[in-house]
Amino acid sequence: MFAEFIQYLFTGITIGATYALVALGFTLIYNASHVINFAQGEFLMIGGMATVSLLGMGFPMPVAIVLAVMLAGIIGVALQRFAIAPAKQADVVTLIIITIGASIFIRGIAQLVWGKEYHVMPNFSSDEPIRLFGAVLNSQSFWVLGIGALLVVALVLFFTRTLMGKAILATSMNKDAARLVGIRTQMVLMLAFMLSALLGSMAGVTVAPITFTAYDIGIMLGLKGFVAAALGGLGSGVGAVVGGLLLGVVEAMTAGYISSDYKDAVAFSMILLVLFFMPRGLFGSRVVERV
Amino acid sequence: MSKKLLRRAGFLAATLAAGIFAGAQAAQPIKIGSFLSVTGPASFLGDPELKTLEMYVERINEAGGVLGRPLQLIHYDDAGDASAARNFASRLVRSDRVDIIVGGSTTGTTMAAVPLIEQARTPFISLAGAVVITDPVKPWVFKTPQSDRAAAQRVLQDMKDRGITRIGLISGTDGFGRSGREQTLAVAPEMGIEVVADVTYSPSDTDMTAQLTRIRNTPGVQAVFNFGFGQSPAIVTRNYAQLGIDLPFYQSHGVASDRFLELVGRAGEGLRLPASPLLVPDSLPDTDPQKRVVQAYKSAYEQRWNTQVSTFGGYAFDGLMLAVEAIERAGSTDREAVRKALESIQGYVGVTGVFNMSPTDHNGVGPESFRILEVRNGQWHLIQ
Amino acid sequence: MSALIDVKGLDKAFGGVNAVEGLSFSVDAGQIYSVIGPNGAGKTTLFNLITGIYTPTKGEIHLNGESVVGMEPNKLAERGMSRTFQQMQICMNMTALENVMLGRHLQLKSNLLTTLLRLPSLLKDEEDCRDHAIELMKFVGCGEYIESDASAMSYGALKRLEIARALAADPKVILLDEPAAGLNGTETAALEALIKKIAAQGITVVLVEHDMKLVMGISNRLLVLNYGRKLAEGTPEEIRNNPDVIAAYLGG
Amino acid sequence: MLNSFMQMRLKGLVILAVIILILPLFMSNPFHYDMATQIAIIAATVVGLNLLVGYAGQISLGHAGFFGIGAYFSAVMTSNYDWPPLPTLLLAAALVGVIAWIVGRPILKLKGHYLSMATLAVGFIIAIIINNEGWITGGPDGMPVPSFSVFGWELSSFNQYSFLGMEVNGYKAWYFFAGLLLLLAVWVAQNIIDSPIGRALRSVHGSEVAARVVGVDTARYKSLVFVISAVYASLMGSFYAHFTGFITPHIASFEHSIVLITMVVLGGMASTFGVILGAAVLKLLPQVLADFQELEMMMFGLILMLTMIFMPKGLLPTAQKLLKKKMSRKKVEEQA
Repeated sequence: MFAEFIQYLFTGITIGATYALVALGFTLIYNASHVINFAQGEFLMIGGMATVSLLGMGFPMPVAIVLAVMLAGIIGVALQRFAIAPAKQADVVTLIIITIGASIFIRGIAQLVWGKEYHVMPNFSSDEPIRLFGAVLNSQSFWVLGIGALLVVALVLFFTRTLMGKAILATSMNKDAARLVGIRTQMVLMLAFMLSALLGSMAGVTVAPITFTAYDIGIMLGLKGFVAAALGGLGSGVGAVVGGLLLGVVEAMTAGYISSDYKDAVAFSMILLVLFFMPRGLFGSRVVERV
Repeated sequence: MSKKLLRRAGFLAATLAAGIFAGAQAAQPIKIGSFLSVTGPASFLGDPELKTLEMYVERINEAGGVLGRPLQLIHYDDAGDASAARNFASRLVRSDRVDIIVGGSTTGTTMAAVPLIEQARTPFISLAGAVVITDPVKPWVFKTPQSDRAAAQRVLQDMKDRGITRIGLISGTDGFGRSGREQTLAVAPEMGIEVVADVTYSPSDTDMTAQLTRIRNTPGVQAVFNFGFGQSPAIVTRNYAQLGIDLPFYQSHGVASDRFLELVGRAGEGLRLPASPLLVPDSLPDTDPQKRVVQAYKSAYEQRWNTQVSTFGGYAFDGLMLAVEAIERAGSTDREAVRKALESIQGYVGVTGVFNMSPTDHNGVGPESFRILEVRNGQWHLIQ
Repeated sequence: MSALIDVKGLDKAFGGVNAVEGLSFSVDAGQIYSVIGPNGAGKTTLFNLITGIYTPTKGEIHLNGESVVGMEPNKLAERGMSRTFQQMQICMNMTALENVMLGRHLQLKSNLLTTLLRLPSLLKDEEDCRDHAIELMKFVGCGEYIESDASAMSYGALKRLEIARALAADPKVILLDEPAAGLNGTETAALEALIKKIAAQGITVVLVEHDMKLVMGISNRLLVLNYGRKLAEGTPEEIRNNPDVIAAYLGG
Repeated sequence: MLNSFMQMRLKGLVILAVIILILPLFMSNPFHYDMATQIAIIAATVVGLNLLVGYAGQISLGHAGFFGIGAYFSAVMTSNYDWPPLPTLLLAAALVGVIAWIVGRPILKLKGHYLSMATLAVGFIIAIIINNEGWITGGPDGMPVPSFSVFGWELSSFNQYSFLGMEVNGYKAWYFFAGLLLLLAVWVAQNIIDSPIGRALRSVHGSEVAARVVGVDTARYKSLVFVISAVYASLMGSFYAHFTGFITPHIASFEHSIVLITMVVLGGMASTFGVILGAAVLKLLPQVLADFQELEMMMFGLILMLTMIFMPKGLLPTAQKLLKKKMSRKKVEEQA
C-alpha cells in the first residue's frame, strides 16, 4: 500500500517538476510583458530534438545539451524581437493568437528539419532503475528533480542578486518607472524570453529520456505548463513550482487510485475549484482595482 | 528550400489553373484519390503509406500503367483530423472526381469520410484497423489491415496456448486504443480469458507507471496486454521494464515497426505482438506464398526511401494493388464494376496476408494472417 | 433636513495600511459638498467606498437612511448614486453619444425578447434615450461631439462627457472626482457654471477637487482629509480659518 | 438619424445576402458548395462567439465544448432514440444554455487569463467526457449522424428537390439553408449589439467600472452573453453534425476552440462581418495550402503570425481603415 503510494507520488513529482519548469517559463514572460506565451512548449521540443540530433552528429552529450539550450535561447530572443515586439500595441487575445501562430510555425519547421518520428534520448546516467521504499524509480527522475531544483535556485539568485534580475523585476512592476530610471525595457523583455526559453529547453532535455521526443511534444506539455502557472497564480514563481508539482501529483494519484480515463478531467476540475475560491490562483498577487 | 517552395508555388498555380479550365486531359489517367494522416499524431501511419503510394504509382506508370492508362495520385494530408479527412474526401469525390480512393490512415478519419463516399458511390479501400469499418459491410468500403478484433483474437489465442487465463489490459484513449480495448473485452470471454485489470492512458501522457502499478497490484494477473499505437506503447514498455514486472507482455499490431524496437531498446526484450510477416521476411519458410511479395516490397521501399519499412506502408501497398487488380479485372474504371471486382478477389497474396474478399467480407484477411513475433536480442523473432 | 449620505466610523485598510480611518461625516440633500486634502489623503478611496467599488474594512454608510455597505455599484446606481472618475472611465470602443446613452441604462425597459426581435417598443425607447442623451451632451457643452467616437474627443470634452453620462441616470447625488484636473482657466470657469446648474436641478453634488478657488467658490460645506482622517469639516469660511488646515496645507 | 442608422444595419445584411446569392456563380462543383455550407455554419458560430469575445471582451478558450454538446446531443438523440431533429436541436440549445449559465456564473467573475484558463478547463472536461463515454458517443472514432429533417421533409446533400418548378440538388439546398442560417444569426447578433443590452455588453469591455456605476449588473450581462454565445455554438454544432453526417470528439476539442477564437481575432474583433471573413479564410486556408504538403504547417503558422502582427485589429477592420484613408485622400485631392 505504502509502496504504491510512494510510486504514484514520485511519478507525479517527476512529471510535475517538468510542468513546474514550463510554468516558470510562462511566469517569467508574463511578469516582464503580461503576455501568455503559447509557444512555451516549443522550447521543450527544441531542447529535446536539438540534443537528439546533435548527439546523432557525434557530439558528446554535455556539448549537445549546451548547444541545444543555446539554440532555444536564440529562438526565444527571435520570438520576442520579431513576433511580440512589433505587435506591442495589440490586444491580449491578439498576442495569444500571435504566440499560437509562432508555435505552429516553429513546429512546422521542426517537422521539416527533424522529421515526424519519435526519438530516443539516452538517460544522463545509468539505465538501472532505483528502488526506494518499495517503489521503483527511473534514475532520470532524479536528474529531472535535481536540475529542476537547481534551476529554481539559480533563478532566485538571479532575481535577488544580479542587476539584470532586478531590472526584470522592476520592469514587471512598472514599465514606465523602469524606463525612467534608465532600464532598457526592450532589452529586459528579450532577456525574459531568453531565460524562459532556456528554462523550457532544459526541461525538454531532462525529460526527453523519460518521454521520448518529437516535433509535436511541445503542445501538451506547454498547455499543462500554462495550467500549472494559472493554478499557482500567474506571475508568482512559488506558484509556478507548487502549481506544477500539484498538477503532476494529482494526475498520478488520479490515474493510480481513481480512473485513468478521467485523470485529466480531475486535474481540470481541481483548477476550476481553486479558481472559484481563489480567483488569482494559489499564490497570485491580490491586486486592488485602481480607478 | 526556397527553390522547392517556388516549384511548389508553381505547381499550385498550375493545379489551380487546371481546376479552373478543367477539361484539357490528354491521356485520361486513372485517378487514385487518397487522404492520409501524413502529419499530426498519426503521421507514423500516414507517412509510410504515402511513400508507398507515391513509389508504386511511379513504378506502375513506368511499367505502362493500368489498362494502358497512367495512374494519377491525388493526395491530401488530413493531419489526423476527422473533419479535415471528411472535407478532403469530399474534394476527392466531388471536385477531383477520382475513380477510387485508397486512404484513411485512422479509423476516425475513415469513418468520417464513409457516409460521403458511400453516397458518392466511389470504391474506397481504407487503411485503418477497427472492425466497424467493414462490419457491418458497406457496399463501397473495403479495408486492408486485419481488424483489431482479429489482433485481439490472435494475441489471446497465443496467451491461451501458453496457459494464461487472467490478464491485465492497458490501452490508449485514442480511437485505436479504445476500439482495441472494446474488441479485446468482447473477445476475451469467448476465448475463456478473464480481463481482471483494465486501465487506460491518454496519448499525450508521458508516464504510465501509475497505471502499470495498478495492474501489478491486481491479484491473479498472469500477463499484460497493451493495445495502443504511437509512442505511448513504447513508454508503457519502458515503464513495464523499469517496474520489473516479469509477467509475459504483449503489444498490439499498432506498434509493429522497427522504429518501436529503437524506442524501447532493451526494455522490449521478450515482448510479443501480432504482426504481418513484413518485419521478418527472411524467417518465413520458402513455402510461404507471402515470402516473395514481402521481400520485394521491403527491399524496394528501403532502397527508394532509405528508411526502414513499416507494416503500415504495407497496408497501402495492399490497398493500391487490390485497386489495380480490381480495375484490371473490371476492364474499366466503371465504379460498380470495380466494386464488384473488389468483392470477387480471391487468394490475392499481399504483404499483410492472403486476401479473400466476398460480398459479406470486405476485409478478406483474418487472425491467421497475423504472425506472432517476439523480441529477442533487439530483433523480431518469428514464433512458429 | 435629513442627511442624504451618512458615513460613520469608516475604515479601509490595504495590506495593513489604513487609507481611510475612523471617518464620519454627512452630506445633506441639495448641497454642494467638497472633499479636499493633499495627495494620498484618501479622497479617491473614500469615493470608491461610498460608490461600492471597495468594501470598507469597518464602518457604516447610509444612503437616504438605508445601509449600503457592501452593496454592488450597480445596486447603488439604482438608488440614485452616480459618479465620475479621476482617471476617466470612458468606453473608448463606443461613440460619445453611446457613452451617454449607457448612462440611461437603468431607465430603459428592454428585455431579451424585444432585443432579439427588435420590436417597435424597443425602438421607441431607444429613440427617447437618444434624444435625452443629445440634450445632455448639449447641456454639458459637448454638442459638437454628438456624432464622434469617444476616442476622437479632447481631454476636456471627455471630462464633460463623463459628467453627462453620470447625469443621464437621473441621479439624486453625483460624485465628481477632480473634474477640474487638467483643465485650463476658461474650461474651469465653464465647469463651475455647470456644477452650479447641476446643483440648481436639485441634484446633490459631492466633489473631490484640488482647485481651491473653485472649491471655495461653490461649496456649501467642505471636508478636509489628511492621512485618511478627518482634519476639519465646515463651511468654506470655517475651513479657511481653521488652524489645523492652514498648518497641513502650508506644510506645518 | 435613427433611420440612417437602421439603413446602415440593413446594408450589411443585404450585402451578405447578395454575396450568398451570387457565390454559386463561382462554384463549379459540389465540393465548393460543401465548403461554402460549412463556412456558413462555422461563421454563424463565430458570430455568436464574437458577441462574447469581440463585444464583451471576455475570452473563451472552450467554446468548442458547447459546439460539441450541441452536435453530440443531436447526433445521439436522433440516431439512437429516433428523436426528430428540429426539437432535439432546440432542446440541445436549451440544455447548453442552462449549462453555460451554471458554469458561467462563477467563472465569469475571473478576469483576463484566469478566465481563459477556466473556459479552457470547461471545454476540456466536456471533450474528455465525449471522448470517454464511447457507449453513447462512439468514443474517439466518432459517430454517424442522420440527415436533418423537418416534418418528414429530409434535407440531405445527396437528395434532389424540386422548388418552384426548378430542380435543386441537395448540396445546393443545404448551401442556401446554411446561408439563411447565417443571415439569421447575423440579424439577431446585430439586434443585440445595437440595443441597450449590446451597449451594456460593450461597456463591460470598454470600462467595467464605468458600466457598474451607471447601474449595469455586469455579472448578469456577462452571464447573458456567455449563454447567448454558447447557444449559438450549440445550434450550429447541431446543424454541422447533421450536415457533415459524421462527427468525432475533435469538434469539441481545445484545438477547435482555438480555431474558433482565431477566426474571431483574425477576421476582426467586434466586427460581425469581419469574423465571417475570418471563418472563411481559416476554413479555406488548409484547402489552399494542401498542395504544399510538408510545408503546410509552417506556412499556416507564418501566415497566422504575420497577419496578426501587421493587422492586429483583424482583416476587415484593417481593410476598412485603409479604404477610408484612401477615400478621404481622394476627397482631399478632388477638392484641391
